[in-house]
Amino acid sequence: MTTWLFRRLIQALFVILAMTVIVFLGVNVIGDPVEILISPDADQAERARAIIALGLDKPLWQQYLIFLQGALHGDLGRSFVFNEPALRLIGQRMPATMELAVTAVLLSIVLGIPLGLYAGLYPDSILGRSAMAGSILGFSLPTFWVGLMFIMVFAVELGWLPSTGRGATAAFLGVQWSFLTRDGLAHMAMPALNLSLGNIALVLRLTRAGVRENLPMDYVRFARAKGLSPARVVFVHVMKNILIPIVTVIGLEFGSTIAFSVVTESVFAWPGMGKLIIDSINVLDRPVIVAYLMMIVFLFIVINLIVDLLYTALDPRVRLESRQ
Amino acid sequence: PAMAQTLSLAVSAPVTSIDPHYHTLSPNQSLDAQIFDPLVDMDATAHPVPALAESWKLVDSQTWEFHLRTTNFHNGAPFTAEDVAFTLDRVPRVLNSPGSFSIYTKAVTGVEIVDPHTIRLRTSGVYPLLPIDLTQVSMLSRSIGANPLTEDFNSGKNAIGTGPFKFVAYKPGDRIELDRNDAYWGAKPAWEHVNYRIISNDAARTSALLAGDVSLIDAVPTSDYVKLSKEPKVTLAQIVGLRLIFLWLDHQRDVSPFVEGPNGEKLDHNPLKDLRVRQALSFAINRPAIVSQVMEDSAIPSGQFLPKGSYSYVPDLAAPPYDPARARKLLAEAGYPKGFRITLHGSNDRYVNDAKIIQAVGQMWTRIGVQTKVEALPWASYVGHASKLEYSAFQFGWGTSTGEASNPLRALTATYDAAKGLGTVNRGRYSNPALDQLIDKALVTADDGARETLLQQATRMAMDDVAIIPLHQQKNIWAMRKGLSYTARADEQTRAIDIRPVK
Amino acid sequence: MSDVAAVVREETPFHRFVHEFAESKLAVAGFVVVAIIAFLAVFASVIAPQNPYDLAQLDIMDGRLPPGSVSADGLTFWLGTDDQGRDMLSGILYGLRISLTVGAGSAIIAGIIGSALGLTAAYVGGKIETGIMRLVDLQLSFPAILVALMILAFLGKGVLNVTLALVIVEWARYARTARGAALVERRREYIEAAECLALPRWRVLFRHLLPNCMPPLIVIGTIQIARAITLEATLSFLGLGVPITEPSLGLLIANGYQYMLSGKYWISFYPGIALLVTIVAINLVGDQLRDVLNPRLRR
Amino acid sequence: MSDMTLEVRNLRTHFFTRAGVVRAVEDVSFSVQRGRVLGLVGESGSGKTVTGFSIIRLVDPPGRIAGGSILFHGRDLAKLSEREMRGLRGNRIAMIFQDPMMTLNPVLRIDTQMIETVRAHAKVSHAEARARSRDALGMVGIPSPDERLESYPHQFSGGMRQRVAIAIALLHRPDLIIADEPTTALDVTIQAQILAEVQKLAANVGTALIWITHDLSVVAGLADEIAVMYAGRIVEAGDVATVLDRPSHPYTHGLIGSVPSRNKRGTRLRQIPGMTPSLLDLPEGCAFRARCAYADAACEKDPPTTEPARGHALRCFHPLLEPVA
Amino acid sequence: MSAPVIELRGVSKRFGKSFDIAARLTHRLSGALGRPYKDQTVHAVDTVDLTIRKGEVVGLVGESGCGKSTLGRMVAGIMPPSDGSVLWQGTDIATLSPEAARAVKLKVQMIFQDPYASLNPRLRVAEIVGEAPRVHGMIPRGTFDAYVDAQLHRAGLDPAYKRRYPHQFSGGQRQRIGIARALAVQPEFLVCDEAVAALDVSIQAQILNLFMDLRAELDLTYLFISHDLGVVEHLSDRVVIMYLGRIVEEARAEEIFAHANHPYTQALLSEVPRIEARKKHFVGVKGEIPSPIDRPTGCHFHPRCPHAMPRCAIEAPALREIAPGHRSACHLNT
Ligand SMILES: Nc1ncnc2c1ncn2[C@@H]1O[C@H](COP(=O)(O)OP(=O)(O)OP(=O)(O)O)[C@@H](O)[C@H]1O
Ligand SMILES: Nc1ncnc2c1ncn2[C@@H]1O[C@H](COP(=O)(O)OP(=O)(O)OP(=O)(O)O)[C@@H](O)[C@H]1O
Ligand SMILES: [Mg+2]
Ligand SMILES: [Mg+2]
Repeated sequence: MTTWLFRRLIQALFVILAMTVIVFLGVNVIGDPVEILISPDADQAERARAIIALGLDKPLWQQYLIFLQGALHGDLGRSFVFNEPALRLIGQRMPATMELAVTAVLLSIVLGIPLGLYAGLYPDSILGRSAMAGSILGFSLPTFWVGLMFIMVFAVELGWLPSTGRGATAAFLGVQWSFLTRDGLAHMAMPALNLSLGNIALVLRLTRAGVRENLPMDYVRFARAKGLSPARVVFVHVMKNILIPIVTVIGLEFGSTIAFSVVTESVFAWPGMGKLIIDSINVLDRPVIVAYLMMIVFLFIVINLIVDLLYTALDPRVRLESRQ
Repeated sequence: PAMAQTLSLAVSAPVTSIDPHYHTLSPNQSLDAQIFDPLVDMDATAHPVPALAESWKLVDSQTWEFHLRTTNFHNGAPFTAEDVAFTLDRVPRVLNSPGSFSIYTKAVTGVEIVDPHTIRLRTSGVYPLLPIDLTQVSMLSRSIGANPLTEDFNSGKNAIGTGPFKFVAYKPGDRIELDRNDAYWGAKPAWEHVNYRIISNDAARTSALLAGDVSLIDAVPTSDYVKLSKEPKVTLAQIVGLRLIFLWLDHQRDVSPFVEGPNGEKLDHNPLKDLRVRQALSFAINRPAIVSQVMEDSAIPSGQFLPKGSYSYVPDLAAPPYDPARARKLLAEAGYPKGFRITLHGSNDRYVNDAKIIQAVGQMWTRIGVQTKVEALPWASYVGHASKLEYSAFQFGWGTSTGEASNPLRALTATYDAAKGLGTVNRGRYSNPALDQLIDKALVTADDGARETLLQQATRMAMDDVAIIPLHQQKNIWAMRKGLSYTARADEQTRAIDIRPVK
Repeated sequence: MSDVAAVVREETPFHRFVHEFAESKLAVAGFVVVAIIAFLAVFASVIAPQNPYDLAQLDIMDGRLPPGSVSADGLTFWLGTDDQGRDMLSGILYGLRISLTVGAGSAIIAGIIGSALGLTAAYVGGKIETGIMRLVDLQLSFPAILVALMILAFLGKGVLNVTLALVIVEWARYARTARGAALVERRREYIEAAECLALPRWRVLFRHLLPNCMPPLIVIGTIQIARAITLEATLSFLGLGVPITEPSLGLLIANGYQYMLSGKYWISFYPGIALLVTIVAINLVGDQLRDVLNPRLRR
Repeated sequence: MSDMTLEVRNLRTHFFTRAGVVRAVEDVSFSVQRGRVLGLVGESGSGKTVTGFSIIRLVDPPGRIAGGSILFHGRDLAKLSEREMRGLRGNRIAMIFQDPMMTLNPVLRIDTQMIETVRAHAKVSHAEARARSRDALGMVGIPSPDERLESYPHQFSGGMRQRVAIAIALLHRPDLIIADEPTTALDVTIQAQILAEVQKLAANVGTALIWITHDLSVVAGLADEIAVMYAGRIVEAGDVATVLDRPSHPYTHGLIGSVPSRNKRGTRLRQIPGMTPSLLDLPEGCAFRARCAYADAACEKDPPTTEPARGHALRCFHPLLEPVA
Repeated sequence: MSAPVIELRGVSKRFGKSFDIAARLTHRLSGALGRPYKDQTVHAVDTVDLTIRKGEVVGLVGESGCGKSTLGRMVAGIMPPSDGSVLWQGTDIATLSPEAARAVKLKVQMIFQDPYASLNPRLRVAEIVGEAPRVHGMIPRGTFDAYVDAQLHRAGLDPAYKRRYPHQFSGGQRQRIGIARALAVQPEFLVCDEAVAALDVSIQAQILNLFMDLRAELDLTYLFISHDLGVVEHLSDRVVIMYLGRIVEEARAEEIFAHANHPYTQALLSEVPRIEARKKHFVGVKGEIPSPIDRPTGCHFHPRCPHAMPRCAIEAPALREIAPGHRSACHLNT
């Protein structure tokens, strides 16, 4: 366990370091932030002043070293655009994205697993087949397109749900959350569903595949030979075994759910960090990009950690030491 | 009831800071206008009007005197000349500012407080544009303490202005909440609360209006313009804006990187330096077609920097006519009977329909024999390349924040000169000494009438020489729920105070 | 002894595979659709009434015409036109070509690179394996959109560059899958047998190990093609896709997207349908492949 | 014969696959008495497992019991409802599988897997069920059963897992245990431990036991009666001595002959030529005839079951009469 | 006595994880915290000496996980030993040039347990059998088909089937293909690792007969690994008994079965089910087979041994000759 933790930490360190180098180089390759940031009315002198103010006059390696020095003290730099510490900015936006992503993942579990179980147990039934067919649609339709359809149908035509934005929030643990208010929940419904469509399909299919693979296993037969009820066989014996791949995949997908919330957030004007990052890329706000990516890497590491721990909880055969 | 007292509106561009002096970014300035006031304001058609200064005049050729209004800041502190001095002192000292407002205050070389309601500002030379420059500078209260930090504006601590609304909360990327300032010096705002929301995605913004989540949106997408104008629940407000969409051509190099002969061979000269070629390229463009088909009538064809009605607008300078026959003839005369090949660059996420416009231009140029390849890039990388002068023909837009032609003339068409601060964004490196002289002269002409004539002459000269190829002037369009009215503004700002229920 | 025949018919694994694949009518239908789509894409230049990428053939005066309209030159736009006056039918046919090229191209290249690395990692082990797998981790923790943006900014837009970007985004998944499969197969006795017969290492790797690791790779290959096509569409939506003058299906949808509210549905709808049909068909094939190629579900 | 625990009559279990009907069990009859051990032997694919699953009615589609009766204490199991059947499974009839690595659910603790079995058939408290489980573990010779209850299957060796499976089978002291090759995957010394355990239990509890195996040597020492299966049918059955020492069916004879210890060291073994036939659409007639030295035209018809001696059943037109060397 | 073909001298094989920085860091850390690191090394084979002579059949018996396959692999040259040396006709394989090592490797071939996993499912039979000889240039041009036919025929398969794939054969037939594959490179030595364990009794007899026929025909030497004492007894000249990585007893076959010396061998023999037995009373050696990660000290068998003495837990008994050609490792013998 300790070895595993150490290994994880060392790897994470390398990943983060590599990431920052790439981003520093990458942002430089894309373009010049000053060109984007500075007012077109500014003259050449003002331009030169701004370059110095942002520290962009120094050679890149020096900028990088300065950044590293700051990072060691927990300061990932200030946004060029917002003039706020990049970390704080991300921190402000993170809850919105997180609650969206978590809800999306929850939705995928709540909808995906039961449907997948059904489709796995009754593969030839109409519902089972439709679930499978529907799941293909789940990842065939581009997210942005589905999002707009949702808005058109549920907000514009039917008027059931608010079209965009985050709605009212309430504080919990010092952070503003939407899911605590009715209005917030109403605002969250469409984007969360939109974001989770792909995941629902994925979980559904994984569950189905898991059921199909586990049903013929000896231990299932043995459980039946013990005279257990079908419900217990499915919900305890089979379920616990298929949860393992599902948890792994959900863990991995949680990361890309966050990364892909960019699209959903821009369609639904959801003020999360996905939108922040895409805006930051658009204006080459390097500190925010770097900080965001470091956060993402950190998040991935934490998620992987949780997945691994869950893994050990679910599958007693797995010992952390033996997984790379 | 209470609901009616709340106005939700949605703008397209994100506000990045509440600090009115942090970044010369129009979305920020648009928001600032709700909370803060400048000394001199712009009216809807971009003419200067009194704001915190009730009047101003030149005392001598280098000194301006402003008479200040008697009013209070949101925190009750009275507005005085001290606050003006405080503000002017602060502007150049904002930490980490990527785009400082000092470009609007740097002409001021001395401040003299005559009495609490009179202040004199001195400039180093004759500077007739000072009142116009000051339209961009919001006045702060010195009661917020010396060296106010940008963060403290975002939290609300420093967001104390004299404007029609008081700051309540800032949720970055989402909304800014405002309350009415009941002590406002101007007309009383119609709304007790304002939700100033940010919805960048065009379709989402329109949907939000249609779904009734917001009552007004700005930057109505061109594709929805026609539909919304027919929608019974919605009314529109529009005005021809100050933003010109135009094309740059490479005026400088002898061999331009993206120009080739008609069969792809290298050329040892740059056809774009030939006036006839530039004229041909301009006549080849069917501006009305672009306006009707691409912009869906939310623009007007243009042949100069400013829309009609602006100061220094040239009344008889119409948009160049669509004349492919003449274009072909000019090309032949210039020695390109078979045309040539060119790549037209542009952004795809910056201006309204930017990528579509250059495709349309590409079609049109191809039709006169200039085989055009069109390339559109995200602004973030495009602007860097363009500023490094890597392209031969490329699209840009220019919003004349000052509402008069000296601004684009200086920035776009004056010869690039870092020392004098001229030609700052002259990315075609157009250079015409005669034009430079005219501009120089206009800038030190204090008399408004004489200056206007000079600017009109300069504009005509630049356009005749095809320094840029103007395409169209965008219309600024707001859509709102029936029952509301808005005074459309040429400067694209959305001001809640100008949104009023129809009686 | 051997005079008792084991199985009557001579049957290659391929035959058996085809046979099992054909058991699902839906999958066969999917395959037929994929084949038709591939045909349409390959011969788009012959079939399409217009070359939608040739600016000289477009006229913005024909822009946004509804389906069935006739242009000034007598060309009928069966599916209408987009804002540039591009015949949607032609645009879709050519767009299919781009989408499939980008999708299949990136999936195949990424597949080759990823599997080679994954197999090597599994077979060679040690430091090389650690190195490759850390690279995979790094790649997988990097948001695809940012990678794509950086690459596209570096190289400029273009079908090739989008393909390259997708390759860089995708290869890691293959490497992971290939390594996983190879770790299992490597322990099989036939690999030991090959080693015992002193066959050269590369031969063991590519002739014995690789073919047996193909099933999972083929399965994720089909899924990745579909993924790549949608990812390309998303990149286009974010303004990072293929050049606007050579629109893929995704870009057509993204372009038409803004017209959805104004009732000019065809600009986005028909390419959407084409994309949907393509991806559904590919996934149907992929689903059946997964079942057929999965040894655990083998009957 | 009032002690008859199970009597299977003319059982047929068929698999209706796409490729055709697999007659996995065809006209199988046998019986087991209280406290007795029946060894069911045969080569791979001869239908032993399917017979076992048919008895506890766990044949999954496309398989189906196509005929015959399974009388358990006189009740025909083939006619019971699924619910009634569930009440018997694990309760009156238990089954032990071949591969101890696969039969226990890898992700559930031993106590969970045992307690759920107890509570499926007896209305007892959790603690009570746990106590019973612990006793059962003790009975099969697992040291410190209290701690072992908390373990997961993977923490056990193969032999211990098989003992856990046996303990689970014993929880309700069933009348019949079907053991499907439970020691095949185990080492010799461990196999002996399990066999010793089973012998003791059968003797003490009076359970009837069906011991399925392909290893004649194992049943030789364990079983009272032997039934030899070939291609879905029982070709010869009887008490151990009769079948092993004086086999009448050429297949049984060949099978016993090919066991190395029945041959002189270092000599060629006696072998049955050819291979086991596929059960898919097996033609009529004796299934063994292609490999049989005595086969003739008569064998193209199904041989009937005869009883050459009391308690000895045979399906052959050409029974061998001399005893094995 | 004929010359030795294979000699193992003090051969050991350990499997362990390689230590990276993180692992070393933890070791140091847990060491500092007073919790010494638990060694996870698998000692699969532990200082084994074994000589196999030309033309012999040596049976290797032992329970699951005792290192039989590992030993077989080292003999077949698939796996290098961690310690000690493997000698082929007197020369250490490790010192050979790559060329010579390859030639030796081909001389020792292996027949595997699982007839399903040991054939590449994607190759035709002809390719499976003929690939190696062709790659190694053992068949003249144009004679490929004839060569493969001959190999298949020798293994008792109809050459007409050579264009088929493995899945189209039964287990017994597959095992014949595996044998043909091994014979195709003209080996002198066969390692049969549980080569008949997966086969039905009636098929097993066929394959065992084939092995005996081939021995006579090709003058092969065998290392015959099996846990089935009956099979080993029938086939072997000499029998080697392994327990947990070590050889515990070794003797001529008759000798072992008549006068087993080591308590483990005795237990093994008494537990083997015999078809002659009737209503046998099974006893069972007490205890479980220990794991090669966590081996008992001293004699590996002592926790289960009925004759265990205090010394057995401390000192590992050496393998010593107790009768001519009969070696045993037990403290009872001293
Ligand atoms: N689900 C199924 N579908 C089709 N055929 C089946 C199925 N299950 C079993 N069979 C067939 O039934 C026959 C008998 O199988 P069974 O498992 O009873 O054999 P067995 O005697 O137990 O063999 P082994 O010793 O290998 O366990 C085999 O030919 C097998 O192919
Ligand atoms: N590649 C490997 N990595 C780690 N441990 C291994 C490896 N190969 C074998 N072992 C371990 O070495 C020990 C001996 O294995 P080996 O396969 O030689 O045993 P065996 O006697 O052949 O057993 P069986 O009868 O089960 O085949 C076992 O504990 C096994 O787990
Ligand atoms: Mg069986
Ligand atoms: Mg082995």
